[in-house]
Amino acid sequence: MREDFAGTKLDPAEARALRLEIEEFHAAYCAALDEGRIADWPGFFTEDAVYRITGRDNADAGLPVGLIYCEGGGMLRDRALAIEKTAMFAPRFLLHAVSNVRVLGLSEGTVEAQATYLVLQTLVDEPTTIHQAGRYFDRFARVAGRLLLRERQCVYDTVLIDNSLVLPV
Amino acid sequence: MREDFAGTKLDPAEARALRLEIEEFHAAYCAALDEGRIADWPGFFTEDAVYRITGRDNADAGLPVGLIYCEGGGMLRDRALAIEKTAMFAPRFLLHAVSNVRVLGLSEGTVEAQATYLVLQTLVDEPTTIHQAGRYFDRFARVAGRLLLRERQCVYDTVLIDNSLVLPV
Amino acid sequence: MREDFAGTKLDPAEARALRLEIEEFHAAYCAALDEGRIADWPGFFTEDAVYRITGRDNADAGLPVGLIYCEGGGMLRDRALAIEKTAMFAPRFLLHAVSNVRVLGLSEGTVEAQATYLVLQTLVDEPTTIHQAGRYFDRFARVAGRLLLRERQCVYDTVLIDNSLVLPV
Amino acid sequence: MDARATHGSNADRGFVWPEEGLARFPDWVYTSDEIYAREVERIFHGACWNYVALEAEIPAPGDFKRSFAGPTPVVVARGADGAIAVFENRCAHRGAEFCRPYRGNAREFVCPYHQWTYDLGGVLVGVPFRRGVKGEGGMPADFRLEEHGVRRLKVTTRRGVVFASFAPGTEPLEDYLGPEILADFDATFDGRPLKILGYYRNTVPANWKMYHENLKDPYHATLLHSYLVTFGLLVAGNRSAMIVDAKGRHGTMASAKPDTLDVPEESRREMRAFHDNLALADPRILDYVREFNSPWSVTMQTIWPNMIVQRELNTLGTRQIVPQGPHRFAMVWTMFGFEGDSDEMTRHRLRQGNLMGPAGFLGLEDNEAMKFVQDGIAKARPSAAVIELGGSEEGTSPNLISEAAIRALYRHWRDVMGV
Amino acid sequence: MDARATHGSNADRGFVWPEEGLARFPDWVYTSDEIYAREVERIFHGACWNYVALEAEIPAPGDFKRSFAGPTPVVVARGADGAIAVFENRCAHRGAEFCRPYRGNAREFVCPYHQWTYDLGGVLVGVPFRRGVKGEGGMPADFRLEEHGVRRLKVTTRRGVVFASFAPGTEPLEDYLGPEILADFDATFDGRPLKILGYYRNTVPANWKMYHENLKDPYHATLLHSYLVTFGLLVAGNRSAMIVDAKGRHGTMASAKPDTLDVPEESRREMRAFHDNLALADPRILDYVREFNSPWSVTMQTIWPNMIVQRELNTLGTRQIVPQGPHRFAMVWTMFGFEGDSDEMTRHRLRQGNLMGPAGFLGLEDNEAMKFVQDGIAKARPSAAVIELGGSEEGTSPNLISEAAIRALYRHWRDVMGV
Amino acid sequence: MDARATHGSNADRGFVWPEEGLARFPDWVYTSDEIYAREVERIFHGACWNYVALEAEIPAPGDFKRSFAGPTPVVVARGADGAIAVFENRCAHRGAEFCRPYRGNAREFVCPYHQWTYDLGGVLVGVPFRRGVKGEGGMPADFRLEEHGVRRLKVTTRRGVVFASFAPGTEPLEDYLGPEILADFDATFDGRPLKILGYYRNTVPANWKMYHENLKDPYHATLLHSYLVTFGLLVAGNRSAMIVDAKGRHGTMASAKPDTLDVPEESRREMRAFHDNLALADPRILDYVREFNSPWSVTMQTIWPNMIVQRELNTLGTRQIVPQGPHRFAMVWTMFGFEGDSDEMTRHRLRQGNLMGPAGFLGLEDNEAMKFVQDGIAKARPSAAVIELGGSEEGTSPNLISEAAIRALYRHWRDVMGV
Ligand code: FES
Ligand code: FES
Ligand code: FES
Ligand SMILES: [Fe+3]
Ligand SMILES: [Fe+3]
Ligand SMILES: [Fe+3]
Repeated sequence: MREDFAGTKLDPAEARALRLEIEEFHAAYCAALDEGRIADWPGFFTEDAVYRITGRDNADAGLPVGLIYCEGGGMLRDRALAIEKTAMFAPRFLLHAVSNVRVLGLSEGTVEAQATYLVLQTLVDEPTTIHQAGRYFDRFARVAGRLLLRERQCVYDTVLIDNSLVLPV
Repeated sequence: MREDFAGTKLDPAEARALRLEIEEFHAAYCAALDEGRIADWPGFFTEDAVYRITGRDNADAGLPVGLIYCEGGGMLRDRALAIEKTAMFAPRFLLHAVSNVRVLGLSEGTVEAQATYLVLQTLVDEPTTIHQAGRYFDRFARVAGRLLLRERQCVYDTVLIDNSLVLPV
Repeated sequence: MREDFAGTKLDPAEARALRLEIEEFHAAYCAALDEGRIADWPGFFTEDAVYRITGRDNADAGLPVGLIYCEGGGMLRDRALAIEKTAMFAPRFLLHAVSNVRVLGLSEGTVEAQATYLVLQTLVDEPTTIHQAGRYFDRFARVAGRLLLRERQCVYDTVLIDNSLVLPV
Repeated sequence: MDARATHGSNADRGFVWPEEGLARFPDWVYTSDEIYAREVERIFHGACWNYVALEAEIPAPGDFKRSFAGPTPVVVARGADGAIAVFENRCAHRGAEFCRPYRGNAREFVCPYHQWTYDLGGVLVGVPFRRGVKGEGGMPADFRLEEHGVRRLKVTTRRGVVFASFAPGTEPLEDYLGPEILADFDATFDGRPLKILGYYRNTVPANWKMYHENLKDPYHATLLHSYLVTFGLLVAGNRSAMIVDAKGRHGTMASAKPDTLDVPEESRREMRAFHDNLALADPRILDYVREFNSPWSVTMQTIWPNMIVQRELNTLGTRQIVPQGPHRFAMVWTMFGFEGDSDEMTRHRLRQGNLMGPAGFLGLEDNEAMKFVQDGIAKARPSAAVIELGGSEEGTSPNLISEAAIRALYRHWRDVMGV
Repeated sequence: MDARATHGSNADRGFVWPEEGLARFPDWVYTSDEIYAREVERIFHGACWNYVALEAEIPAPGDFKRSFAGPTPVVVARGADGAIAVFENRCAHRGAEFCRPYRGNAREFVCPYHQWTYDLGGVLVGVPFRRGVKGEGGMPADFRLEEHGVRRLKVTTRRGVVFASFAPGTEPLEDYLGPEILADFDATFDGRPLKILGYYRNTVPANWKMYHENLKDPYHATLLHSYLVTFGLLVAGNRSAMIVDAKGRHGTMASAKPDTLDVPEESRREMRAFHDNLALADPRILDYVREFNSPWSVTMQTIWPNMIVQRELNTLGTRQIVPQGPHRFAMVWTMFGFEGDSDEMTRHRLRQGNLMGPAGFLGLEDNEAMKFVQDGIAKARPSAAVIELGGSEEGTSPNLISEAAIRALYRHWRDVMGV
Repeated sequence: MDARATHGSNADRGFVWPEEGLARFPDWVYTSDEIYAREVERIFHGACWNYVALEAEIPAPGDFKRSFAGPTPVVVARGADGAIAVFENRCAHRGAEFCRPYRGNAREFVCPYHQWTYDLGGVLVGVPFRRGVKGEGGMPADFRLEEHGVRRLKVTTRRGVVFASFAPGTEPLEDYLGPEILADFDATFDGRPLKILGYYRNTVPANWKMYHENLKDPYHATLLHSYLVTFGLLVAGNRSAMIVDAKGRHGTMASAKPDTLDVPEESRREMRAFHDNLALADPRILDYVREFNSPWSVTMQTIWPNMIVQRELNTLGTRQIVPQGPHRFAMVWTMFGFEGDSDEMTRHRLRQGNLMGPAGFLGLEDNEAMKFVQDGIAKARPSAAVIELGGSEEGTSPNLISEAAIRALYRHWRDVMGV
């Protein structure tokens, strides 16, 4: 179980540097969502990226459906467009908090990493709720010196969603 | 949007070192509050510090009111004094959890940083609740080698407060 | 109160390196629990380890009882065995999120550290709840180059437990 | 809920219908605990077919899933002989909800509390120490296992869809649905074996009937769903229909994707939702692969009291309504394709899935809108909804600008509920 | 809430007042769902003026805010002509709460569900496809937009404060408040244009009437609020008054800041709250800048049924009570200064703001104390509060050690409630 | 809760017992708000002894703890004279729950709202400004402090265990418990001074009576608790007994740890729970240090209505049931050893503590099982539990495979409840 400790086959120093860089990535990514800069969101992905949000029940059963399912930058941008221009939903405040970042390894030039996330939602005149708790299963590529998501699988424990999920995770 | 990734105009290595130092600051700051060492709290600020807690609705509208509003060390110490000596409130356990620390830049010798915080409150014979979720907007100064808050704006999403907020955030 | 800032008597660089290593330990430890690898859990402890979960009410009053109380690797393994083989409980998803890691010092070759944890529980067809919020009070030993827990005291604020706690924290 | 919930006369209870008749729906239809208790008794536990599963979810002997018939937890299991049984998820001994996981495979069901054991049909086959120990204790000599199984529901299936009823006398499903509804039901479930793609689950903080109203309300689709309109999937004036069965319980909202985006000026004027000059970077999501023998590219069927059949272009699914009191219901979405779909066809269905579900471009808007309605009626002074679109016509409507299907549903509902 | 909530005789319901009369308040006053339903019907929806806004919040045509009249969501909007309208936040069609943000500016209100459109006065001005499409569907020919606007409330304003009533016959505000209350109301709202400084919002897990009692209870101020006493802002024996209107509904708790901290030995003995030798590091928070034409440095006004006017030295605000059942209410605080305040004066008001609000030195104590009371009465054996301070006197009281104002309020309340 | 909760006849309320008598328990026993309200009135607030504390928790004068008598918050305090008083945690003035911390030491209790002051016996000893200020205000001349203390409960103690009753006429504890129960009670509380080891607190989402049933149900222990069986602590056929008092209220589930693990083949067959080839790495948890004058190594006593005495080998504790409506109760566990225990003996008790509590190998299973039962009965069609193990015998049972003790309890309960 040694690898469970370092959580990686990488040289520990390299793994740590990557972990710290990924933490900075998460902080910037969440800030874009929490500040409502949804148009910036597709920019955190490579053009060939796959993005999916699905329940842990589906993930455990190997079922492919996605609450949100995007193949490539076009679909990511279309999701952002719909949220900004066409979608009707009540005003709300959102916060995304990320912890427990783990770098699991390097394969074909992409970094595999995981993290735990919380989505905290506050509707007008309602309390703050844990709208979704889950884990990121990420694959990062380095493009022009910085990390971008080539794949993000958001697997949520909160199988029973409270009404709707209006922003990506 | 590049700056959204590094989240700073600083040299990345310097930014990372500051981020790690600020994380240690947050951990110590929260420990003081969570352990009830309220008298230590003003010591995390410079003597000319401004401290404010306000709702995201006020912050977004540019309204100046503060749930707590302190100008300078005297008001910070008076707040601590009142909590210790005069305030009547039910016993409770509090935990402050900080994540998503971002260093945004350096200006006039102060470090600008943000973070996401959760305040978890537990009253006697009641469940633990998310009492407040929000973000810190901080400006740090370096005094005698260590960071102190010159300004802390706590902007909370939890606009509808559950009864009362007895400790600073 | 200076030590409150560095949170340690260690050389700051050494303290930071330890803090980062401990964060990686927590991430691996939580992943084992969240992925249901309960059999791996005892491997995070030394053979002479003490493990206890207790309420902050007991801890504050110096009362020794433990919700879970293990002396040594045998009891840790027996707990894991019972969970896997004999215990009856409803299926659930669990997430453990750790933040606010503090390294407090080095004494007799063990590292003293603290952290804040959240246990998020999701039962079938029920919402995600904060099942437990608390703090770790840890003592780590270095064995064969990696950190293991010689002592973990989990002190929870969530004194009023929702029905049952089925996994260790 | 208290026993008294269903006592007392309507007048005593304040359940007086407005004199305007079906042009008005009073708030208590959506907010009363007593009305809800009566709905459970007379509708979900009455002579109705509750949708409980797709056969493809439990293909093999011993496969089972947790499900609900109305608010009531049930187990749907396939026996060794391949037959499907539906029974209450409630132990006959002391009442434990013994089946806890979403789904699985078992040889039998063992209640964890005292290990009473049921076969895959819910028949009690074992009571530990039934004869006691050393001849002492145990069940009475006249205790018959066969008299103490969990309560079984009447089961029927059609084209791989499983329904259950608490009432032995419930009419055959084909009669229950009627020919108008069967036609489009069979068009979607066209005989190809289903392939489960996955699930969504969500709650909606609104009365369960609003979900039926939403899908018997073609008017909203052209107005709430800017996405549909902006990208040309649906505009008032499309070839479309709102089809209702003879009793007014069920419905099919049907439309045909126009070959070209051409919104008549008349409609543009009416629709604030319409945005010019917006285009999708990846329009594959709007592709319609003609795979059904139907004039419609979209059919949304509401099957009373707890099922929706979604055929939205090529993204397919069933939805199960699980009422949780007057103010909330849960929704279980089962998304599927067909065995033999190519990888690309499966991926097409998944991409198109972004339209529906609690994060879907359309789905999230309906959920938000229903919350708005419940918020509005729960705290206001007593009032009533105004249901006058299409005048007083009831039932099938030739056009989208009518509430005839909703009125038809409530004529039936009032009849069953006695209000 | 169920229709039956207000049925049945008081005796049947167990609503029997103790024989001691107003010296006792029974628990059910604070805990009964039925009493609450009756309060909403007879008080908040009755012939009362509900505080809904300050004009300074919506200075320009098209400005609006979400608000509440009792528990009922309303919209307060300023029309093109500058007139203010208040109407239910409930669409006339199917009831959606259509206005969702805290505040904003709009030309009209469009309900998201089917885009029925209302002008800034709540008048229905548009129903999409009202005439149908291609002559089919749509509303009946005799459907009149003007008959289907959202329900408007009667509106009145004074000195920039906006009130609304569901009852057309509600007496003029000046008569409603009465001269005693008007005097201090006008002293605070002295004609200078208001400048909004911001908002606090919180819930209190207690019956909404306790907030009125708290501010009709000068006794508690000298005992609960150690901060006031310790730092000399208020001591029993201060120049002060508890003023009540003729009907007993409204009140003004007034006091004058003493020029010197001088607590008479008699009072010290009584007040455990008193701490010697405590001093503030930054006493600016206690400064009183004389800006009002009033003998009082502090006036806290309770304006029945849902408003508090706070003039605590120089920190000013209104508070709106939003009842949410017998056991909980929300409180919306609107803090303000005046146009033309210097930056330093504004900062002084902000610094002094630490006294009030849900984190204020005084405000948090009141909220905690009210929770304690609801906790105490909700789970105990049936009992009654003892309200005997000041004997049986009712109404305005010359001194702080009296519950006369509380008794006066409940004489009125019992009369309206018929208990 | 509304006053009406206890009105109306049983038939009107739907409280009709099945004709099978005590062989069936209908759902409303566990789910009705009205039945719950009646239980509070007739049982917890009636002629019963509620367990409230151990003397060892409050050894010194001035020591106090927050506790509950049924659902009602009380304070248990030791006076200067060493006497223990129990009184409602509700201020006589306006009802504040004035005592907030789990426990502490005080000279007197001061209500924070207006500082009415009570001595350690709950007697009102101070009302600030009772005579007013400068002769104005204050309480009426005829106000007697002694008439306005908080309500005191009748108190009795035995072997360091403190009980309280709201009914002055409650029979002496020894008569209340009866000789069968007293015997094992005294075996556990054998005169050695107790040493508090700590507390667990948890809620259980089930009706409070299910906890009594669970511990009057030896049948479940051999089936639910695989740990017990697998590691040989209990097997059907062990020397054991289910002892019930004459009235059927209280019970003792007793067993003797077998000297060797030897599960008769007959039992193995019945028990799915049984796992061969499992062994503990650290079997110290199963050690039994003989320290009690009793033939039993385990006695679990249910003392009506709110106490459990746990003597599980050497891990000892009391449990207090705090009902919170029909669907939930809280459980407060007080774990103890004895003064003079060696460090190793204390550590042995702590290690063995892993068996019980909300994370205990046995304790968590009981809590999970009770949730399953409430889940099962709350949403199903009306039904009834089948209570036929041991036929129709009631009361003490010679063997583990009987529900005689549960039937005896419900004969008593029906009598008190009048259903
Ligand atoms: S409750 Fe199911 S076996 Fe007893
Ligand atoms: S509900 Fe408002 S337009 Fe239909
Ligand atoms: S409520 Fe306790 S002193 Fe007034
Ligand atoms: Fe829709
Ligand atoms: Fe006050
Ligand atoms: Fe048990």
